[in-house]
Amino acid sequence: MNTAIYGLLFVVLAPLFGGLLAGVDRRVSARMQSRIGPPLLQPFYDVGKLLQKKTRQVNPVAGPLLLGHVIFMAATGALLLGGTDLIFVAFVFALAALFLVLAAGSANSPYSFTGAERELIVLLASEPFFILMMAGVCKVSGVSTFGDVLAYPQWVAPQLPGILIAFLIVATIKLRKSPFDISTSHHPHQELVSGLTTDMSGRLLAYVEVAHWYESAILCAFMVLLFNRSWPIGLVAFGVAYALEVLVDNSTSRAKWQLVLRSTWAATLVLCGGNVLALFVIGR
Amino acid sequence: MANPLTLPMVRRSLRNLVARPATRKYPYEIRPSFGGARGKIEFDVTTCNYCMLCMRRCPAEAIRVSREDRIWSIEHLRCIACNVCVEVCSKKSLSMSNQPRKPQTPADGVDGQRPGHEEWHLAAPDTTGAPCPDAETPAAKA
Amino acid sequence: MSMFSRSPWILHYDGSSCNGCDIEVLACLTPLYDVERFGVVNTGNPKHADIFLVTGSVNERNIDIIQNLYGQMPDPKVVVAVGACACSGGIFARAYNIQGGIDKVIPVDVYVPGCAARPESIIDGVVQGIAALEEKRKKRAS
Amino acid sequence: MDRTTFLARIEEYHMGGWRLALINATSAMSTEEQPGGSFDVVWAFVKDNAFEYLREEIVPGDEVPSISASFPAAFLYENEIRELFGINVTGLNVDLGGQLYKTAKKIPFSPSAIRARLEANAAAGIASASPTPPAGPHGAAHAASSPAPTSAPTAGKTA
Amino acid sequence: MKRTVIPFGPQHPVLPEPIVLDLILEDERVVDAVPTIGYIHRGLEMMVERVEYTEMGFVVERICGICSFMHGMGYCLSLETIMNVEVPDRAKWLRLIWAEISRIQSHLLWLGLGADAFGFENLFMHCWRMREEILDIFEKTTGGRVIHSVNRIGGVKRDVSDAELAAILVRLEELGKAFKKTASVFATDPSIAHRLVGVGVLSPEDALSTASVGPMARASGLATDTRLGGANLYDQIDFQPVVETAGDCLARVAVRLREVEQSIGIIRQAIDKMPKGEGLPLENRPRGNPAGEAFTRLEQPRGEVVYYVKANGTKYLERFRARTPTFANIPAMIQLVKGCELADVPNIILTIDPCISCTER
Repeated sequence: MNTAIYGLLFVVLAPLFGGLLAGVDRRVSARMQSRIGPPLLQPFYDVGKLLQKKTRQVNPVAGPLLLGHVIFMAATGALLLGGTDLIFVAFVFALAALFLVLAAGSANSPYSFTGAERELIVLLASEPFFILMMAGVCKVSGVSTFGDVLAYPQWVAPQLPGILIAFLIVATIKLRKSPFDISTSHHPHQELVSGLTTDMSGRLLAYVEVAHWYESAILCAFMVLLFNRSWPIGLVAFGVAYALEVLVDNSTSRAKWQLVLRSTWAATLVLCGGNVLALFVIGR
Repeated sequence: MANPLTLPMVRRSLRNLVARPATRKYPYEIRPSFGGARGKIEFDVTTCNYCMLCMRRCPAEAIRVSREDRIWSIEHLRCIACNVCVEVCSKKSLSMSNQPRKPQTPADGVDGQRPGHEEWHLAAPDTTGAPCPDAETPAAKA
Repeated sequence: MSMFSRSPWILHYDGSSCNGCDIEVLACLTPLYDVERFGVVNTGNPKHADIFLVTGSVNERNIDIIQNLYGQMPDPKVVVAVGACACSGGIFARAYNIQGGIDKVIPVDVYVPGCAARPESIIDGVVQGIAALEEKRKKRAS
Repeated sequence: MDRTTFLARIEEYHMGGWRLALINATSAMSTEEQPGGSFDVVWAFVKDNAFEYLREEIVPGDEVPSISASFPAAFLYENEIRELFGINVTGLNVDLGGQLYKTAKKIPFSPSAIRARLEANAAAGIASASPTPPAGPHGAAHAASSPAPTSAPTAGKTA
Repeated sequence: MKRTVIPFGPQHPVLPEPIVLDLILEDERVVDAVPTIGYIHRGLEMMVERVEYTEMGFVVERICGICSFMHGMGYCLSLETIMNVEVPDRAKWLRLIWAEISRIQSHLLWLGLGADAFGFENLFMHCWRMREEILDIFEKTTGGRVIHSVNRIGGVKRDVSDAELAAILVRLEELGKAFKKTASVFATDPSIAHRLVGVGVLSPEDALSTASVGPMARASGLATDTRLGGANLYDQIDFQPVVETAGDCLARVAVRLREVEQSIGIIRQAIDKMPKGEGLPLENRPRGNPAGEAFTRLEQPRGEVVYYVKANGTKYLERFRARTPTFANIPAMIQLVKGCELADVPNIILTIDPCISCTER
């Protein structure tokens, strides 16, 4: 039962990884803006404080839904490393994100509601990508679990160039980076105040933060999946991708939702669809 | 016109990443203030002749002078540091310090006064006065 | 030192200020002062905030808004009044539509004097606000 | 005021390509002819570097026609003088219904409100302008520096 | 079609100041906007009842902390006109220099806020860092960072030595070089173009009918600039108003970008032309009380401002009125917001460079 232990390890270690990553991100962003920036462990301080703060429940469902959001995010990673079918993992990942949309949509603030609508739009834009990515990985390797893909003796990445490029674009959405941070943003100076999280306070906001740490860790695991033969190379690839995201975040303005939808769909359809289609045509 | 592939800010972001941050590490690093900077009003009770001109000219009505009670008081939280009282004072009892006043908490209010209230009085009309014992002394606050 | 003193998120509201203090509050976020060093984030959302920075005085129309924003902030929370107007009404205390300082409608924990308050003073005020926040947390915990 | 000639003169400015610069009211305190006080209203226009204004004396209760047919942007000024001075402006294109400033005291700039404030100040011993305006110098200065209320549009000063 | 009402303000992170626009949305498109102001209304015009005319300048200065210098100057100019005071030459030149420096300050501030509104945090930081240089100059020469309190009726209170002026010019020219690079970001960045080009287009006809002033009108092709009237020594300065023709949000940004460089040029000419020397007269203080009235027009960073002062021979003025540029630009803003998308609302509101405390006084 080796794989179950990996799953458990993910549940415990992923928040540490994600939180630290967020800390590095904030510091590097600050340096790019010629500031010093917060301490490295700032995200942990923030979440620690939020957990101690009084929570204002706007309605009875938001709390359970956000708890569901965290649990399903953790479950996505656990199932991935625990050896579940990759396509199934992609669906659970989508489900986890849906919990957040439902929680934000259940609040009666117009900002939160519009944020939820926008999140739904970007979810529709990004989810097909993950399913196509999993389909591509399965097609190339012929196996369908995380462990088996890692054990597959050949690199899968060279056969999936379109998916690698699209990954960068979709990760911008998932990591909530400018230009695609339309539903919420870490720099809350936008027309929707804090978008999705406008109505969440205290513990609930901490859930969203922790779920986001899981999300970063899951994306990292996906990168490792694509660079299947050596996990250090996968980690480095994720690091490079993340650094690019931070750089772009600091060098662009926020796009409008139409452009987000258009560019992610274009990336998914043309790059991923084309890539997977090519695999089937060549593989035949 | 804008070329979608050029992101002119990328270069600046990268350059900032390696350059020294512009941040001045206040409160660990304090820049000496410029000579003429207007901070807070300082009062010298020994030279004041209670002419009340500062009170009359203060646009914020922060200064109160009472000839009968021999009280000169200022609400620092109301003062707008416009420098008018310093300009009109014929006895040069008032001066403008370059340093702003430190933030106050409600507990800083002395004798039931609002925080930031400072007053001086002379015990008798002809004594060359020291600050009243219960009033906060400017030295202790600065 | 608890998490509270390391992660004070601020909410800024402009009561009826002249903008002077507002832009100085914003200047605190910019490279030269960079309050994010202390974990400060300008949230713009009362539900996320710990410290309520109010600039400008209270007029008839914004009483409800200030009370509302204060009410929406989850406990523990502190209020920092920035600038002469927020502390006491300042020069506008006698304008017909002005009621006075912020303490007329919500309890104020720290008063930052100045017209306009300098970024250094605002940082000092926030640091004092953090101390007040810590006290309130302890009171809540016990 | 004569409504038709006033609006015709405003329309002349519109046709001449002038830009609305300002509509301003001043409360004049009560005099013997106008015990309730009066308003001195100025409509000012700018074209290139020229600055001209029309001036009317309005008695409380007088109807002042809106100029929004010629100058749509006038609505903000007109709502303002209605709300702060209580001048009865009719025919606005955008009626904000007294919700623009929503001051604590209604119509704070009207002669009676100013008088009430000044009298309260005097009673409280606070130095402020006198509740009764000085008749002599005030009238003289007014006539010397500004055209008579019904005169033709005059070029004002640009400073 | 689902209709939602989004209350934009009074507390909103995009706007540091409270103005309320009740936006009526159909999905993400704005169909109507209802403005409500009054959250910052102090009634400072009526403070003439209690503040003597000599001190009223300090109240007027605090109409707005961004164009504070120009407000104080406008008030003093009005009373100087009424009281027939001849201001010493050097004081006039110093006023002009300070006025242009505050134009640079205001534009840098606005460019940062504008960048923040479309989600470009890094650019916001850049602009505000440059602005700190200007604030240093202000603090050194006037004693205050944002509220200067140097204007007095009849002149100015402080002198700036010739050496200091030369040093300021050097600093400004260095700033101008750094600014050119930042300006090129605004002009060439495709993600900025995506947010600003073709957004909130104001035609020249609409600019006139909505009575827009300042950069708002100049971005729509109207060459209006109060400085062209030549008052306050501008007749001795060689400059052309900055005009753009596109009328969209990017054009309004471009006007302000070019005006920063123009102002540095004006300051250079002014330092060149002003009378040199130590101890020149700065203040010609009037005696007695004012009687009469004056309209004063000035070109503030946000556009034309009109002051009206009426004095009745006592030490209290009868009426003071400031028609500020934002007040004049609000009708155009409301017109532009109708029909745009929710994501464009912050850009449109900010490109008029709103100053709500000016508007409501």
